[in-house]
Amino acid sequence: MNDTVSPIPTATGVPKVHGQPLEKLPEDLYIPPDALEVFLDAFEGPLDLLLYLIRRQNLNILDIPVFKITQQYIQYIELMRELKLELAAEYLVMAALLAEIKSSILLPRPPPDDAVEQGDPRMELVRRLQEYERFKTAAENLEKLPRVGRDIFVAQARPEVIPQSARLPVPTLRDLLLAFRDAMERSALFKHHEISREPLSVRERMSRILTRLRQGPARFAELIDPAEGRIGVVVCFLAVLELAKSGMLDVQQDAPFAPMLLAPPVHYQEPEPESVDE
Amino acid sequence: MSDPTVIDDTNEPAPDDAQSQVLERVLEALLLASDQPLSIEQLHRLLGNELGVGKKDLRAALARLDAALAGRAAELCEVASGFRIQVRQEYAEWVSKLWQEKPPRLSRALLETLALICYRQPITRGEIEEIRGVALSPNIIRTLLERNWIREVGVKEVPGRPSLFGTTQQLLDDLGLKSLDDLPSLPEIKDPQQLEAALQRLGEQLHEIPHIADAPSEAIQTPDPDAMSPADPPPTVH
Amino acid sequence: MSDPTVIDDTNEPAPDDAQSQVLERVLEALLLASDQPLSIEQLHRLLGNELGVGKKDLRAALARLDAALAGRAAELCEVASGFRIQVRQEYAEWVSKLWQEKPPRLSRALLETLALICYRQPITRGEIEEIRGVALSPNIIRTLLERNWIREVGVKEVPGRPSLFGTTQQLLDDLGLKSLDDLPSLPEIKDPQQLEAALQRLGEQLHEIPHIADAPSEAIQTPDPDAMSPADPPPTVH
Repeated sequence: MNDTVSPIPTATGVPKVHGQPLEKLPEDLYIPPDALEVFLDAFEGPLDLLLYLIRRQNLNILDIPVFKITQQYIQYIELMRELKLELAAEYLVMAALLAEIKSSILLPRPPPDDAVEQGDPRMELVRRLQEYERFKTAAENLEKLPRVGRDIFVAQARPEVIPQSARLPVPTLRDLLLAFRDAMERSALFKHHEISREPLSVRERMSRILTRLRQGPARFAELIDPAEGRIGVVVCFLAVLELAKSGMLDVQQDAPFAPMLLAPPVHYQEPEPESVDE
Repeated sequence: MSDPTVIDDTNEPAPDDAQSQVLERVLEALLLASDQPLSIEQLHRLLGNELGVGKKDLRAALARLDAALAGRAAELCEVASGFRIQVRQEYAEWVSKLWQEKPPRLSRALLETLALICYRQPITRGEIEEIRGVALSPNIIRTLLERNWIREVGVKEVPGRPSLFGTTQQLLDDLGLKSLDDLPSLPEIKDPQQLEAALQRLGEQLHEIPHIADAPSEAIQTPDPDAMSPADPPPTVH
Repeated sequence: MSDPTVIDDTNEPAPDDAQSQVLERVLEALLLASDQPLSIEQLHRLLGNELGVGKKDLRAALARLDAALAGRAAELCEVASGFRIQVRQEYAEWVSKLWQEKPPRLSRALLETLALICYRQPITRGEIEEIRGVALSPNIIRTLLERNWIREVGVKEVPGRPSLFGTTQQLLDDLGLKSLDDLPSLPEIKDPQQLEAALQRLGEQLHEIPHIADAPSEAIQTPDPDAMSPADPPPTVH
């Protein structure tokens, strides 16, 4: 089972290992370099990576070729380090464990009974891999179950008039702000989210303008309430710019110097009487 | 249970019957699952091409659905923004008993959704789900709409044309706010200490309102010396 | 629309029929209006006295409701915390078109954590980390708690007293299951007895080292973590 090698495309640059350009990758390591980051990111940890290395060679966990797997595993780790991917400490711990197993194989074997009693590291690794694989499969099975909101839809209907006594309580401002903080904190951990810079009244005004435009196009002046003064004009203008930028509004001009009309984007076709609450 | 394509013999099944029955049921399914009323235009966008039906067919199918619901606890109803299925008013009392026993709570999910609509409006359901990282139960938008705290302010011109939601004056009134600008800004909210300070400020503003109302009568009165703290020197009266 | 107390003449209405039909419709109204599935116990608390019905009557009425819905787009369904009315599977495709933005996918980390809590509950965070071989992001537990899919069921009496997590009825409801037993069974460990034999084989690889080592020599470094820093020249084993 010789590892055949395949040339690395040069267009995307050559990764380096140990400071030396790595010109050839063993075939079972070959991944299009631009996909590498995504690929390595896809592992749920060292057990997952090991399992992948074993499975891709159609091997049974029970037949782990320790030397080969250790070698491949360490190559991956090196690659991750060279690409400056964030490497969880667990990956290094596993590398050390594999090294320990490898060296224990190189050393004279203790009698088999001792091996079990002393907690043979191979035994331990195989046990952990098997256990992890069970739950990995169980997770895949869970994902396949129908789920409310994705495959199951609950039928809902309510009376038109909701009895006053059964109305929802009003949240306190504190509840609302803490809920917002939690939601944003959680999302910050998922990804970077742009932070809104505009004053909130601009966002609110965006909502109001959209509601108004459902009745038909309007001139900018019609959107302004003179009572709000200059600040009102500025807020309104910012809201229009923001809406235009995000494609939620079209600015139309029928002829040169004609008044500019603000309207919902062209393929909008719901002329609804609307406005329940204003 | 029953196969929708099986047609009662007595009905003299024309080939179209099976198809129109499917349309009626698809409409029923959509209306039962939607968190907002659905307009003919929306229904046409969703079903028109795939089922090869026009708005007239949709209206006819809705009429059939209305008739089919005659014996049931819910009815089809047309409101300003479209059609919805609602529980008949004669059962409203029972429903209110249910809610008294188990009021629809202000769940975390509901609060977070409302907060996101406050701060990020106009926002789509999908954007809320993306930030929260979980799917939104249709009940939440429905409940917020019914409470008149949010409303649909438009649609986003992206595939699927999802609704954009914004807050209402009702929400400001219920929270005792004059404008959303009174709410603390994002950086303030992120820092727990600043948030406390901001809440305190808001609290004071809110409490000032009744004080101002009470103020005139009290303010004009000569302060009662007994009511003042002993440390204060009594005002001198000439 | 039609008065629900009017009964089709062909049915020869007995006096009880009207009452049991009312019960069936009240149940339908309650199930449609409730955010959560309703259990027989809850329904009995709500309706028992006022309608003079026992749990047996309720079960019978639910069975009638189930039959009455046979021709419709929704069906009665029993899940862990009670009964609910849901859109039939055959119309679910259409309904999912209502929300063009698909609900966010659950990450593998979240699903694996959930699987461990399902099958190994009560379980601590540390135990989950041990089996998965990686640290658990606090996010995952938080998201699962927020969805009300898991809850803290106690603490483990070991140093640090870590929380023990278990699943909720909400999880089963959301997966359309009546009990944990309805979950797909956990895959068995393959060939536990063969472990010993496998170990033996592992040991025998000792003699194969030269063959295995025919890969690029660079890769067969002594896997001492210290030796992995680029500065150190990789010692070779040969």
